Amino acid sequence: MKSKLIIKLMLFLMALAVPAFAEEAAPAAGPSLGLTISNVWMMVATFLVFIMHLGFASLEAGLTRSKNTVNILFKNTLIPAIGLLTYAWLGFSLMYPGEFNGIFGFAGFGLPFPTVAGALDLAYNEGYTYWTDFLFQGMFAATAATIVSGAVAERIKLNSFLVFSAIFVGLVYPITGSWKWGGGWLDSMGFYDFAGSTLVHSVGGWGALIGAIMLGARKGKYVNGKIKPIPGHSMPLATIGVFLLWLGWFGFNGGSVLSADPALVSLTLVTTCIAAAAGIVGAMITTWIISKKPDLSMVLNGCLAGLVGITAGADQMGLGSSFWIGLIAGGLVVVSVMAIDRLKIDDPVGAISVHLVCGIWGTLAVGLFGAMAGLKQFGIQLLGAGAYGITTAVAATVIFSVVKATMGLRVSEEEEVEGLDLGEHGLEAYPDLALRPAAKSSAL
Amino acid sequence: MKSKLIIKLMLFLMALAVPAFAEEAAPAAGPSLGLTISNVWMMVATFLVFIMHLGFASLEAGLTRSKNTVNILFKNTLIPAIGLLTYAWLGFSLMYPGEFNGIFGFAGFGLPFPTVAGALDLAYNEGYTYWTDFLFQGMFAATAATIVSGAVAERIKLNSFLVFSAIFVGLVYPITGSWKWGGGWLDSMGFYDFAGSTLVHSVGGWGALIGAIMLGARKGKYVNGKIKPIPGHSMPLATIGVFLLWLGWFGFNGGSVLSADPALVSLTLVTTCIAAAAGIVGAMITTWIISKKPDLSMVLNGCLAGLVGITAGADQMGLGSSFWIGLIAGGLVVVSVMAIDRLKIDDPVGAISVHLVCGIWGTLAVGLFGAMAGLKQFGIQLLGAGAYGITTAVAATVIFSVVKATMGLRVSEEEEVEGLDLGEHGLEAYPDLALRPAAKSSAL
Amino acid sequence: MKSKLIIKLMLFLMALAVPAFAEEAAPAAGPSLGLTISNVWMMVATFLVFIMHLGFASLEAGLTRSKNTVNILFKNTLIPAIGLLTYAWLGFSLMYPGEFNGIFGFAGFGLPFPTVAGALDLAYNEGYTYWTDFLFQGMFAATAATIVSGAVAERIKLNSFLVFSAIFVGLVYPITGSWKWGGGWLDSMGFYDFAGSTLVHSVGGWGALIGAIMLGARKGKYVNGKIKPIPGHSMPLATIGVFLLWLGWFGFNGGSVLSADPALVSLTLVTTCIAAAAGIVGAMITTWIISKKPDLSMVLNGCLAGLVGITAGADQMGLGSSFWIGLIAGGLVVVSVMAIDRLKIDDPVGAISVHLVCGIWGTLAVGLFGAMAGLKQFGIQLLGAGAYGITTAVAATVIFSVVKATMGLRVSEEEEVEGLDLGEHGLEAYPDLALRPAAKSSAL
Amino acid sequence: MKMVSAIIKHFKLDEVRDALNKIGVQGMTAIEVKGFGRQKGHMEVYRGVEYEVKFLPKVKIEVAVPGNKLDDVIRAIQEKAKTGEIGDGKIFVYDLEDVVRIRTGERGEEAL
Amino acid sequence: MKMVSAIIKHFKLDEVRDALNKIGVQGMTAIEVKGFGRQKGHMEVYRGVEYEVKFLPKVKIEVAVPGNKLDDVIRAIQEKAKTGEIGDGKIFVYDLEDVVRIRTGERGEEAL
Amino acid sequence: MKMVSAIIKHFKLDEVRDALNKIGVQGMTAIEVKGFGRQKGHMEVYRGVEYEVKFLPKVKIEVAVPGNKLDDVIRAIQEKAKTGEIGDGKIFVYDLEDVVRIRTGERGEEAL
Ligand SMILES: Nc1ncnc2c1ncn2[C@@H]1O[C@H](COP(=O)(O)OP(=O)(O)O)[C@@H](O)[C@H]1O
Ligand SMILES: Nc1ncnc2c1ncn2[C@@H]1O[C@H](COP(=O)(O)OP(=O)(O)O)[C@@H](O)[C@H]1O
Ligand SMILES: Nc1ncnc2c1ncn2[C@@H]1O[C@H](COP(=O)(O)OP(=O)(O)O)[C@@H](O)[C@H]1O
Repeated sequence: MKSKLIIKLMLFLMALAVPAFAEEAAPAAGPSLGLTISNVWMMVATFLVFIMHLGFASLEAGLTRSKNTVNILFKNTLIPAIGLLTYAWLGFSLMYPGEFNGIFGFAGFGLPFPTVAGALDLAYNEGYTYWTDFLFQGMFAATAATIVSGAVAERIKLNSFLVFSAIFVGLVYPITGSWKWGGGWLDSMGFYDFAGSTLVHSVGGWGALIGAIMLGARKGKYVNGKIKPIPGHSMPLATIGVFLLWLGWFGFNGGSVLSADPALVSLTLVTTCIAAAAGIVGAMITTWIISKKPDLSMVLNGCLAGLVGITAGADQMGLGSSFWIGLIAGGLVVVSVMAIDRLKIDDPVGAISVHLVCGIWGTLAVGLFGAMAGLKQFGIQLLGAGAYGITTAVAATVIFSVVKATMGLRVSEEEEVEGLDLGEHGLEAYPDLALRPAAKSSAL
Repeated sequence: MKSKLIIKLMLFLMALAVPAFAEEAAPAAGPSLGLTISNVWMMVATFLVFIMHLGFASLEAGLTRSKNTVNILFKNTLIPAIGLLTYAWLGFSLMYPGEFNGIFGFAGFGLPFPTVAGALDLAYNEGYTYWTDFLFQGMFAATAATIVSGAVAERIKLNSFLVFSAIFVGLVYPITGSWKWGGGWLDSMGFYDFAGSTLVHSVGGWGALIGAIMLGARKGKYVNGKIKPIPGHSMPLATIGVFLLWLGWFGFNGGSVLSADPALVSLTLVTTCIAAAAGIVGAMITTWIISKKPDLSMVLNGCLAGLVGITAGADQMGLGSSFWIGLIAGGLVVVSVMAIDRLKIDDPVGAISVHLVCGIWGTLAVGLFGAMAGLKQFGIQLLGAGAYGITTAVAATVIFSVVKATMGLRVSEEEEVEGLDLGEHGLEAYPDLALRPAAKSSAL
Repeated sequence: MKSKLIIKLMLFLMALAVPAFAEEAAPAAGPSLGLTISNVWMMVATFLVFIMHLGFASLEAGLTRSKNTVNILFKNTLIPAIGLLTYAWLGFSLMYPGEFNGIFGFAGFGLPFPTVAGALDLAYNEGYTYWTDFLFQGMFAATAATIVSGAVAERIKLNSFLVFSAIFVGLVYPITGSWKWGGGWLDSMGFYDFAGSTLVHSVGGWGALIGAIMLGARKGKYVNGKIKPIPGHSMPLATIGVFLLWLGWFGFNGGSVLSADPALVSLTLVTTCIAAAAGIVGAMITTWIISKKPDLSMVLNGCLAGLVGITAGADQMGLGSSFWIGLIAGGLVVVSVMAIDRLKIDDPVGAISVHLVCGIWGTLAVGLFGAMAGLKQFGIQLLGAGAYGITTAVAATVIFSVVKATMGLRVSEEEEVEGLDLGEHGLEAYPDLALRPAAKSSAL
Repeated sequence: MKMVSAIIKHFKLDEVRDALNKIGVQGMTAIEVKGFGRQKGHMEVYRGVEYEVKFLPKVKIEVAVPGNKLDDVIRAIQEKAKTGEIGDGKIFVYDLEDVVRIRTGERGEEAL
Repeated sequence: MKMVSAIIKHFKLDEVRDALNKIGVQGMTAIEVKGFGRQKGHMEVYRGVEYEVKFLPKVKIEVAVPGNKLDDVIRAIQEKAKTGEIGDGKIFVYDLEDVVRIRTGERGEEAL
Repeated sequence: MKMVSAIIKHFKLDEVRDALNKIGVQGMTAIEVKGFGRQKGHMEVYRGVEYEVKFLPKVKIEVAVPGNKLDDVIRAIQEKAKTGEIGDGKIFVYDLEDVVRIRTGERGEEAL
């Protein structure tokens, strides 16, 4: 329940409770106004996190080739669907099991929501209703799978990916998530991750890394030891994606306050935006220096890098700290993208650099900047990042291996050359528009 | 005024009224906090419904050929404009006439808004102001016309369509709407349609069906008794459209609660999302079985099918019911698209299947699932669906016939081959991008 | 502080203050409910203004050629980043300096936010927190630079534009802004500009005009005294842009109420939408009459024209006035685009017509329509529009001249022919899609 | 062997291909082109300025045929591609010195 | 009859077409192509990796002319398409055995 | 001089170009085409209806060569473009009467 926040919230909720008590004297007591406001805010945050799925779909489609676009859109439409359904059936009860041993707990299948006299218990949580809670958390859950999608794009089999995603969102994300947000062992140790630099982004990022390694590079990416760039097919689509993701982050971070507390939410929004802006500038400077030409795709990654970086401590930072966290994340992502490429790990959209590398950076930054900075906290952050890393990497390896052994992971070479759109879907993304030979060979 | 809800709202509003009364003791009484919160929520819902117009525009443009894209964007830009203006001048007063005979009432031209001492009467409705009410309802109204647009795309004359839309939104939608939401005869009978499976979607869908039949198929769609598919020109655009529509549905259904009641609104959002997710899965399974290849365009339709299906009873369902309603809608839409195609009714975007077929399904589902399920209710739902069907179909036939007789309905064959963009607008959608012969013939 | 509004707000905030006072009796006083609600609303408004940046990016990219798309997306990604950072460091303190001489004041570098006992002072402003205030205003600020971007597109050097933008957003916009919204001399005189027809749109528009003149026309635009149209490369992108801008305007105007006052905000939303709808219709009629074919790009401009037109008086107008202001703006923008073209001022997206011409129109309309109409007010509006015009034009001329003298303004002829995407970024917007010769010559 | 190259209207491509198939032609190559000729281009308007787009989209097909089939092929194309209106296009005939089938290395008429 | 096929730079197409019009050529066909030759391609950078795009966009025009106009046509194209810089392109001349106007069935020079 | 025109698969273009470079060919022109032949097209499904897309994307290269290089060029293309599967494409050889380099006005083999 993002429990560190609870102390801060207490004060706010107590104040809100005053009119709530007053109302109880009224003939037919309804929800308190404080709950009503916070619930509106949390619903808005939910919508914003929802639209991140369109952001991811657009970004991933934009940064890959048009012959695989239908496949990418298909995956990204299925992910929130599968994510929500498995989270409703399984995930939510795994992630927030209530009292548990700190490592694994389960509150039961379906949504065992608290009721009072046949209706939803509105005293369940002063900040929002159970339904709002579920939906907000459910939208979060699906993002972890989406992150993987980008790194394995253009070569993974559709059904294998869907199976992986269902298990990853249904089991891995919520169980590991319970360690911190569910009040588990890492939470008890003092590990801090405000909105998920580690719990969402690194977790997704580890899945991405393992997936990219196990699949191998796209045909034609590394030829005779040389890196051949495979440019994405639509920069406008990629840009739309990043703006929608930034928009969504208002809800991702702002909603993680879990109430409409004016000071806390608005501070979080400001740190989030400053980090995003600084990430853009950091990436621009870095790419301009390294490549001499400012690379749009890198700047877009830089924006996300700043956002991922600030996510762990968005409520703990001042403006200056947010700026530096974002700026460094922006530089880091550029260097990381190039390094990972040189390691011959093929990540078409830079998901590993954005979500894993900057997710770790953001988690550690909580120990370096802002209200919680300190050597001890830094150690705990390191431990937390490590614990998530090992667990998720192992889990992802196991799932991908089983899927590989049973259904296979990678499409046939012929299908890859021809494009997954025809191979998997029998449909083209742009049937009217002539494609350049470039879409098929790197020569033109 | 979606009057069935009023009982539930009472409790909520009474509670909110407590501070409102308290304030009246204050020197200069302003709006109550309860009104302020609900009004914020309703405004957010309005924005979400507004963005559905972009969703429809994108989806329709994406699922049709690039030579008609400008025309489609033009229509979809005009529809909200015309819709809002006619609704302000005429529609709102027809739909919510106050006390009336249950069949036809009219509160006067323009917006005769309630005032107290020269200012807007804030006691008008505890849930939102008159302005918010108008704008929310106005955004709804325009969607009915947009639905028609998709089915008649790629062959209808621009000005004929605009005239049809103005009459449809200005007269047909609000008059039939008054029967239920205005407190008319169907409302009195107990017909239930929470957010418009029938009042909005079926009404639009009937218009779509009549339009598609009266216009006839696009040239080249049915050749020698064989169906020739005419793929849409941009799957990313179609996908953006569907995600925006899902986003908009948070406001479409969530706003139909007509207050910020936390439990009711958040439940509605959850049922809405579960149905959308189930619709996606339902369509995926169905299309994968039937076509062996999972068809993205069908899955996109499946998402909308789930959303349309849940709309009539979004506040009456539990999670399980929402799941089944959505899943069935997702399967239904696939079968329906194929059946309608075999009937040689040419509906480029699947509007009839999504909005009419699933609108009826959703309306009937209120009698089959959830809190109101029962044979009697089922009968009433059937009656309501039938009453709307007959009325709208007749009205649409009359309007289309008059327009056909006076201005003509269909563009010339030459213009259709060449594309409406050049014919009607003298402008291309993508002047820079080379078009495949495919855009012109189905051979390549 | 948009001070004219303050009187109206008083009443509202006093009412909200009642529970706030009550809470102060509670053990640990938190924020008042009134503040919490208004703050939620203002945050939503901030998100909406944020998404306008994506709107501008899409519109500008859509109305220009594909060979310059990466460059345009790059600029439009950098603008909000640079805008937010400079506004945080400099602009906010310049625009809202507190007590000052009415012409120039400065509250200090960084964000000198008001605190009480180490935490943000929540009594700072009853309508929202300092953070929310900053972020809302910061999102506004960046729009002014974006407006310039459209007019100078397809030929300005990237780094020169970024330097211009930083100075324009960091100094010119906030200093001139302080004259009215900061409570400066024009505010004292009774000049009225609700949400920025002048302060944002005209200011941006003057920058656009000066930039377009100083750069000269794009190669191939005016050949032997004849105008050669250079169509934009993607109408869907342009349409997405306009819908997102309309969406954003709900926050731009609705947020400018600076509280969640239900009547005032909802009235503002209605006038905004009516004007947008009327702008669309006005432009459609005008372009249909003049060109015989209804031009989508003009209708899109018409929508924005209506929005810009209503912005100065969105809270002062009734429905009728909003309609006429929008309709006239829609007609005006079409005529203005054609006139400016005939003056051989090359404005690829119509920024000057939309933002400058309709910004002035909207400012003057406050003296012609609505609650404040009157000869004296008209005179003051004229004076205000003039004062902003002269100051901004001079400032823009100076900045552009210095930039030109030091770094140069325009890319080389070769780079312009080849496209700025390759020249400045070494990246193509659509590497997969074949480009028509049309993208390179006007012959095909 | 001859190479027959024809500029035709897009919507005639299906019919032409089928007709050629019927007379035993088993392969052809199609290319998207823009044609300028007696047929007028269309007027477009953009932001109040009218202009003529002079090149019209056409499709060009290239069919390599043995000399003895030349007349049949020309006749088939001419019949099927004809609408009788300006802009129907043209058929050009070249001499083809040699043909190689890449897959097998076959040459000459064998390779067609 | 001869077929003149020229690879030129895009922005020269207007001028070349007008010049050919002036000397009585009433039709031509344009095709979007990519050329590789002495002219260097441009370097692009994507995500930190530089690469050369070797094929450059060019436009190819095909003009069928009666033999006696051949020299005029070649001269017109060469003059108008020339910038003097590497990459201006080439003119190729083929023999054209026959031409058919699809609309009328006319053959040979009649059909041009 | 001869004009060698070859229809090949896209992903072979790089290799073919490099091979031609090695035997001294300094220029060529590539064109995006659609081919129809013995190779089956692919089936697509759209909204429940299956259909065959019969024309497959191919790339056509045109290389003008001096007569004495003809055999080398044909051999190079045939070797490099071959996969052994149906649809590898064809090489067509035409006689080229004249070539002009636009930049310099050079003619004939000089101009290649
Ligand atoms: N001399 C020519 N050389 C090459 N192509 C030509 C020539 N004349 C016409 N064409 C092609 O044939 C097409 C049709 O020619 P056009 O003169 O418009 O009609 P028609 O063939 O019916 O007289 C043109 O669009 C162009 O592509
Ligand atoms: N041998 C050739 N065969 C076919 N096309 C060629 C040949 N050589 C050059 N070209 C075409 O001519 C264009 C210009 O050639 P290039 O060598 O770059 O410049 P220039 O003609 O000025 O010497 C090339 O881009 C290519 O399309
Ligand atoms: N008679 C022909 N004329 C022109 N092009 C042809 C002809 N036959 C084949 N082609 C081209 O060659 C390509 C390959 O031919 P195909 O018959 O599929 O395989 P293969 O050459 O291996 O026998 C076709 O896609 C088409 O572009």
